[in-house]
Amino acid sequence: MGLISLATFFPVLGALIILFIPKEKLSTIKIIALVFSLGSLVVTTFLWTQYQYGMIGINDESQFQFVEHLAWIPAFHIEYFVGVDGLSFPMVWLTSLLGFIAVVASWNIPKAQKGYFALFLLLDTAMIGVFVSLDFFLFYVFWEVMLLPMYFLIGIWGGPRREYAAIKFFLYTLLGSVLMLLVMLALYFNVQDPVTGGHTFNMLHMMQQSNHNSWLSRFDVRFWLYLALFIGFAIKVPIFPFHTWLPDAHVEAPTAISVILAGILLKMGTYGILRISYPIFPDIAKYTSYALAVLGVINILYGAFVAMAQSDLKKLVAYSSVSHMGFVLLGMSVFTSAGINGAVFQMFSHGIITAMLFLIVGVIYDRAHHREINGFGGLAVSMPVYAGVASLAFFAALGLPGMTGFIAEALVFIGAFSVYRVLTIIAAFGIIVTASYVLWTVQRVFLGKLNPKYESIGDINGRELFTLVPLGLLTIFFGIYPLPILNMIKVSLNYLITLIP
Amino acid sequence: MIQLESYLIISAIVFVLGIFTILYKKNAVGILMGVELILNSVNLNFIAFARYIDTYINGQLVAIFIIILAASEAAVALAIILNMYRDRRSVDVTKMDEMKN
Amino acid sequence: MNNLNSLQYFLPELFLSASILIIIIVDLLLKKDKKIITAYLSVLAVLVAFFLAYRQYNYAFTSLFEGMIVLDSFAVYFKVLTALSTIIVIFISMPAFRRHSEYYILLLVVTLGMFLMVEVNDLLMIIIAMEMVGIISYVLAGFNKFNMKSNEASLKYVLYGAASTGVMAFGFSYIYGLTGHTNLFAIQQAIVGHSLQPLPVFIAFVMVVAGLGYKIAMVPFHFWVPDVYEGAPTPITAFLSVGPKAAGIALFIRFLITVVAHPASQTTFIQNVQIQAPLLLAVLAVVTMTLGNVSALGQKNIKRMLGYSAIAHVGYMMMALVVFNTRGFTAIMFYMVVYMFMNFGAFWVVQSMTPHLGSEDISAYKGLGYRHPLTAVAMAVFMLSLTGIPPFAGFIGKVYLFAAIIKQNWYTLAVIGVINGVISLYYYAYVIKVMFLDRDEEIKAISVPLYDRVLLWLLLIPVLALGVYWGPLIDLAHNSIGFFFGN
Amino acid sequence: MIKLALFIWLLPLAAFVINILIGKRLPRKGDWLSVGAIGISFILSLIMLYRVLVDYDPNFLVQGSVPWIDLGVLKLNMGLYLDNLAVIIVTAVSTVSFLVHVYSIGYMEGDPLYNRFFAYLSLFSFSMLGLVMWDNLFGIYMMWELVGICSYLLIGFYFTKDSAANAGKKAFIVNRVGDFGFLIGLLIVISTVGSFNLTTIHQAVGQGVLHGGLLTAAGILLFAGAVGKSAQFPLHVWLPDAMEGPTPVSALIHAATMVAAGVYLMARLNFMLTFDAMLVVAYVGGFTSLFAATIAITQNDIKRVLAYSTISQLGYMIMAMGVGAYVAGFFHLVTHAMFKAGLFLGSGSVIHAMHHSMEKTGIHGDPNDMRQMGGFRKKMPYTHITFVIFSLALSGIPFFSGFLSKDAILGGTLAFAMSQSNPIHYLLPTFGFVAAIITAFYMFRLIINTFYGKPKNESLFKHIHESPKVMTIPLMALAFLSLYFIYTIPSISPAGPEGGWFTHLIERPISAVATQLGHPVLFIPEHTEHAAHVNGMLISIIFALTGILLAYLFYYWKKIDVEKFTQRIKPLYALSFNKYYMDELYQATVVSGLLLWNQMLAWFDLHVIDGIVNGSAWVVRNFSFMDGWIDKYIVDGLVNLVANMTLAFGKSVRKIETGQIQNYILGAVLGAFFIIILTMI
Repeated sequence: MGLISLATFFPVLGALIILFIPKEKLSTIKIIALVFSLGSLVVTTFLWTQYQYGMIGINDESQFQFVEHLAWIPAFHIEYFVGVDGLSFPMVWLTSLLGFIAVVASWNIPKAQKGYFALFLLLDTAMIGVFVSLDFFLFYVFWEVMLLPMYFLIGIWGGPRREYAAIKFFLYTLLGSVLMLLVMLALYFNVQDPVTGGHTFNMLHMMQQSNHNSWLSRFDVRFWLYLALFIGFAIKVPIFPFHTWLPDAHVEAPTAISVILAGILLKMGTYGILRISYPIFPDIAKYTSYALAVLGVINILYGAFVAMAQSDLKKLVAYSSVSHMGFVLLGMSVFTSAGINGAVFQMFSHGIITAMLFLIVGVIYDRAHHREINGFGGLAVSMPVYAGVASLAFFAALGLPGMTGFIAEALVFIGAFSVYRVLTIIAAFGIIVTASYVLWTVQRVFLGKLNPKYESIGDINGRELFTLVPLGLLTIFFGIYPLPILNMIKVSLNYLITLIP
Repeated sequence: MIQLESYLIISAIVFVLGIFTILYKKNAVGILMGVELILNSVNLNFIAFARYIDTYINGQLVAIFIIILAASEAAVALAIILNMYRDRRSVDVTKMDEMKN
Repeated sequence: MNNLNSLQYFLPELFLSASILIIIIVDLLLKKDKKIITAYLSVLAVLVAFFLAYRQYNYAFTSLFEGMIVLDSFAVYFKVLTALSTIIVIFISMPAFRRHSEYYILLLVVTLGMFLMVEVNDLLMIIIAMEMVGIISYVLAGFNKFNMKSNEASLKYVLYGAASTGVMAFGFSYIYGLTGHTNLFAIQQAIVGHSLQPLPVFIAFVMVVAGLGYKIAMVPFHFWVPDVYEGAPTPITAFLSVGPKAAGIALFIRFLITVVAHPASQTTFIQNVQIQAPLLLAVLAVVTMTLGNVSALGQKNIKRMLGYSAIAHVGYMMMALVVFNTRGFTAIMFYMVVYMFMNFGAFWVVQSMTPHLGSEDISAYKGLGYRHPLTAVAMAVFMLSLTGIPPFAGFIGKVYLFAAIIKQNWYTLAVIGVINGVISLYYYAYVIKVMFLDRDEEIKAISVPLYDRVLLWLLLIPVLALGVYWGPLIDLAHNSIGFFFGN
Repeated sequence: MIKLALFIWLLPLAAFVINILIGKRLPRKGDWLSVGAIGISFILSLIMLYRVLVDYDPNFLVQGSVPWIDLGVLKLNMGLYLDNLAVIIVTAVSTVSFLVHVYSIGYMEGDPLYNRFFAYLSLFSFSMLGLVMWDNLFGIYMMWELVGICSYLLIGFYFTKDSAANAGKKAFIVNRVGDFGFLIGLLIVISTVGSFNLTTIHQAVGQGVLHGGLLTAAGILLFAGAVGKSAQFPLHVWLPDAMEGPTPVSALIHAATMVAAGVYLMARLNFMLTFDAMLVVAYVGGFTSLFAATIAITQNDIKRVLAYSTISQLGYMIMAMGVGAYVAGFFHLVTHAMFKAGLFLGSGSVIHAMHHSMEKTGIHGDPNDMRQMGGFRKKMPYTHITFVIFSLALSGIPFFSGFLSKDAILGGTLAFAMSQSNPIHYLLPTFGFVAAIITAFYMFRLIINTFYGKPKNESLFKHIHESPKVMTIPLMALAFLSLYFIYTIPSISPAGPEGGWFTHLIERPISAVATQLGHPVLFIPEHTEHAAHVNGMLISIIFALTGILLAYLFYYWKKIDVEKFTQRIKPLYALSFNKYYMDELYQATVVSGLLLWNQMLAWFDLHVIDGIVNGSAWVVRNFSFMDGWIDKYIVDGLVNLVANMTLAFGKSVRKIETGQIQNYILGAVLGAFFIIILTMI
């Protein structure tokens, strides 16, 4: 049992323990949830200190770190194969961080706390598992296991339309993943394990084009497989036509879950594309890159415009995520060092920033019990600290220099411009729109005359501050000094783009 | 000497008659009779084939067994129909739509 | 092998027959309130038969009683499986049928019939075995004499069953006529030997498919299923959806690989006669699963819903038939076991909850997640497992089915299959939604007796365990097909 | 030197951090922190300037940088680039900033968010200093955004006033429009040159790595950023509204420093402007200078007048950059920073007085409104004197700094026009000179209305009194800095800056473009320049005096009745008074257009992408029986659509389960036939 496995399964261990605690012992349950999510964070942080920058990863097992490689179902060539590289580790760490913060954020969850925290910890494990697994079957299992707790967490503890949102999320993502299942099996049968000569689920073997058999080398086959895989991931991202589950899910989910949804789950789509689609089908990735770029631009602008039109604060933030994920797509689609590094950096940064935004929405919702943007106004008077933190988050969202978002977007633009000039210029138009809706929102919520309803509204409390401040510090720290992340990811990503013909 | 074909034709006719009986009789017992017709057409086939093709007598054996089975089947069926009749005072199958869709 | 020597290989069946007779006599001696003992005895009997059958596992391929019956690991696998299903059913039934001892005896007889079904090697035996299972099933379906639905179910069942058996027999008669044999191997030789004109062969084939299809509830011979499943007593519904079906599938496979095709290489088969059996089966599979799924949507009665879902699952399994190779058959055999556990689980929940909820309507399960969490969670697991979502056994089963067809590049079929999986999520998740998401304010906790909980765990654990570690079972299933090439 | 600069730069940041976090709890709410920090920076900058003066070397340059982002392929270093230009402007910024800090102690006294105000000021100083010192465009862009956000925060400082909040938002967004261009410009540079470093770019452009239309485009796009920041037409609309902010802010950010950033940028990038680019720059600037001036005439809000004058002065500088009068333009930047800051602080002290007296008398009204003032001369002597000095400087009267720089610019434009074959270019000097008259006119209109004549509102007038020392001393300091000789030492001729340290240290950089072939290069022969300068000086003096004279005729001696006059030119007056309806225009087109567009997209998203409404509605109407699970929520969901379709299908399929056993058997039979047919074909 290596450290990675520990980090992965530590939360679910907590979940098991919680199951055996009577649901009356509320505080105990919470403490356990806290401890175990924190434990996972501690482990991953320790791993970071142990992390060797400069190891590449991607498609070479010897280049991965903290690898664990055991047989699971030999008859079906399924292995328990986990490890991290520059692409996955930031995500792993982010997951464990947000997992912990989300537990704190859901401290006062109203009903059935026992089930809530158990499910949440299960979710935590599943998410980390997705990022660390290097065996496709394992990856798929974690990927699917994620859906169940998510379904319940939205469906039971969500808002008024929770049942609808939950099932919608479930169906959408399941539809995506079953296609992935087929592709996985197709690869299993058509990729040859160079060692044993048998079939294999090992992603790294799948990435070696030499292991592909003649059928799998046919262009049309590769294209369709890539497409099926892409749809699976696109739904998670979500890429433009598949995004409609997102507003519902985000709006109905409880705060902590929205944080996880936007902070981690959306990243899985792009992570999957980078981890699986690109290395396995580099030629198709190249072939379809322009389409991906266009989709990215659509996401950026479309998300921003629609966000501007929202009157529900949470919906606005949700659509802003659509817009921000567009940058990731644009960056990915160009295969330039700046672009792809920017994309992954954006994944990390958006994870933090959007988490802050949703937490902020949660804070106000807990007090005002509604999210109508126009229903507020002048809150900066009655809740100055909250206003301060919130504006920090919102500025981060509009890409203010000195915060992670700015660097990520700048890198994406730099990377993309040298390849797709016009597209990049169109995308850059997004910064104006973003500024518009962010500032407009800030004004309608915090500035202007104080809405008399909220004269006595309490300012943000310590616990909420505790969830927000670390994230705020992170955005600023990595915004000023991005090297720790960039050095980690650049080695892997610069190698990844060399795979693209 | 009668040809095999004639047996086959007869049995086919009986078979079809049986099917139609099953389809168009409203009375459960009637339907049962249809089933019997089918089984007998089967028997006819087996015996004919046994006579004309087979070097052994497997066909006849099968026929005998089928007769037995038909009997037991009929017995059970009639029991059930009786039970039905006790409940509804009718054996009209078209009235049996307690469960549908 | 001649009849006398065959007996030593016939132990399970002999024991079963003996115990049936004994139990009948014992039963007569029991007082009214002691009848339950019969149930215990029956369990004991099937258990012994189970082990006897299992002991036969490593026997080499042998054909018994002048070739009327073959004994091979494939047969043993299904014997064990069916025996297991009977045991579970008896356990499920015990709380409900405390004084109707004949019920258990009937079950034993069905078990015997199923044993025969999976090892027959002769047209005659096929008919006998199927009738044996069939007739008793009719009785069992109508076991609640005074329940209108039960009666109607059994009547529909008997008429439908009789008709299709007749049709099948008619088909057999033609096969006999074409080949001059009743022994399957002999038939195979005959067909492979000389080229027969396809039409009669084909009509015969279709008629046989109709008969077998009725047994395994395959579209378009499935019509009886929903009504019978809804009307029959819940344990019987559960039983019909697993035991006889498994036997039927075993028989179907045996028929396909002897009469329709014969072994080509170590793992594949080629057809004896020029029919597009694979394509035909593929179409039937698609129709079956799709029709089953879409009909299950929006069902109010949970048993009926499960009935339709049972049809859908037959469709899934048939997908793997089309590839005509061991991989496919292995997948089916594996899936059958998985399906047994999750399906029995679901039905057991229905059976044990109905008295508490007072209705078989899905809406009655409202808030169950808070009234008795364990049951609800278990039910959720069964539902998700039926949907085929990891980490539950159902997912693994599906993976193998899909793997089998993907290996042969049946992609269209595979896509339709997974889409069906997604559709099925609607109605399975609907149950979950009702249990957990619809939460009425005052929560009347349900107290479930220990017996129910234990049985629930016994059904739950395999579903969970097989979801994460299924190596041994798949190996078992795989090794059980060796015989096809033995001779 | 670098260390020095770093201190100058980072001290305000430290002050900001401390103030924003614990400022409230500090004694005096931590204003001393900010003031102290900027004070030290001020002194240090003086030391730096002193060193430069000691060197007295036109090509003085110190650089130092550290790696910041390193992706192997792409390397971004961050560092400082200190040449005379930078040092001088750093000094100017720190000076004004320091004075404004001091002034604010008095002006902002008793404000609830006192500490936050100073925190913001510090943050601004930090970003502004960074902007002028950094050695790469990327860094400049970052600081560019930061000063933007600072101005957003400070304009909206009185955020409970909707007008203030709106103004802040408007300022930031309009700037973003400019930055959009800036960003694209940056991308062109990085994608061709591969680096943001100024020196690297200089070489690259020299080697023709970046050339031709792309170079022009890059120049113009980068200029777009300047247009936004320096409030040039058509993006000038935000600056007047920005006057909603506290007056010290207007003085520091919206008169002296931030708005000049655009000019600074143009100065920095002067070497890479092609001739066409320069023309664009020149005309935008020239037009703006006149355009804004004409608006300033009719405004009654004292600060708005100054705002428009700022815009017009910035127009001058930009124009100067465009016509190659590089030194003059930059010179005007510095002098203007001093006297315009002074003007704002002066007006601030007037408003301060108005405000207090209004509070005393309980009269409600706009303290900025000239029509409430008049005759303040006696009440506020210091303010009055300094104010007059600043105005003279602005109007370009000899012996004041403004005269030197301004007429240098006008001379420059004239020279440019003369050197060009195409007579159309005489437009530029025309813009300049006309603007000069108007400037003088409206400045004195302002002075007369405020300080001379008899008070228009007696009751208010009673309580008007001079502002505290802490406010007047900065005014005097600035007044002193508006005297000509500061900039001409060692020479003391009031005629022009020639021979002064300033013109010695600053000289126009060699255009990198010039070294490339095939580019039309701007060249102005010596004699033309001289001739132009002489004429320019004469004309501008005459024009300035004419302007002042007119002002007196209109408002002091009242020889011409203003009312009648305005009646006669009503349409023009209206046009000017309403700022040429620019705001209304934007509101009508851009803003509402955008909002409408958003609504459309949102509708699209809800109804089209998210479920073909009619389809699902229809299906649900017919087949909604899944008790309140899906069907409740008709109006969205491709998912719902599919779902309902499937349900519908299921419903219809299940129709065949009639419950009639015979139908079942029939179905089976038909099915069998179907199968037979299926495989027979």
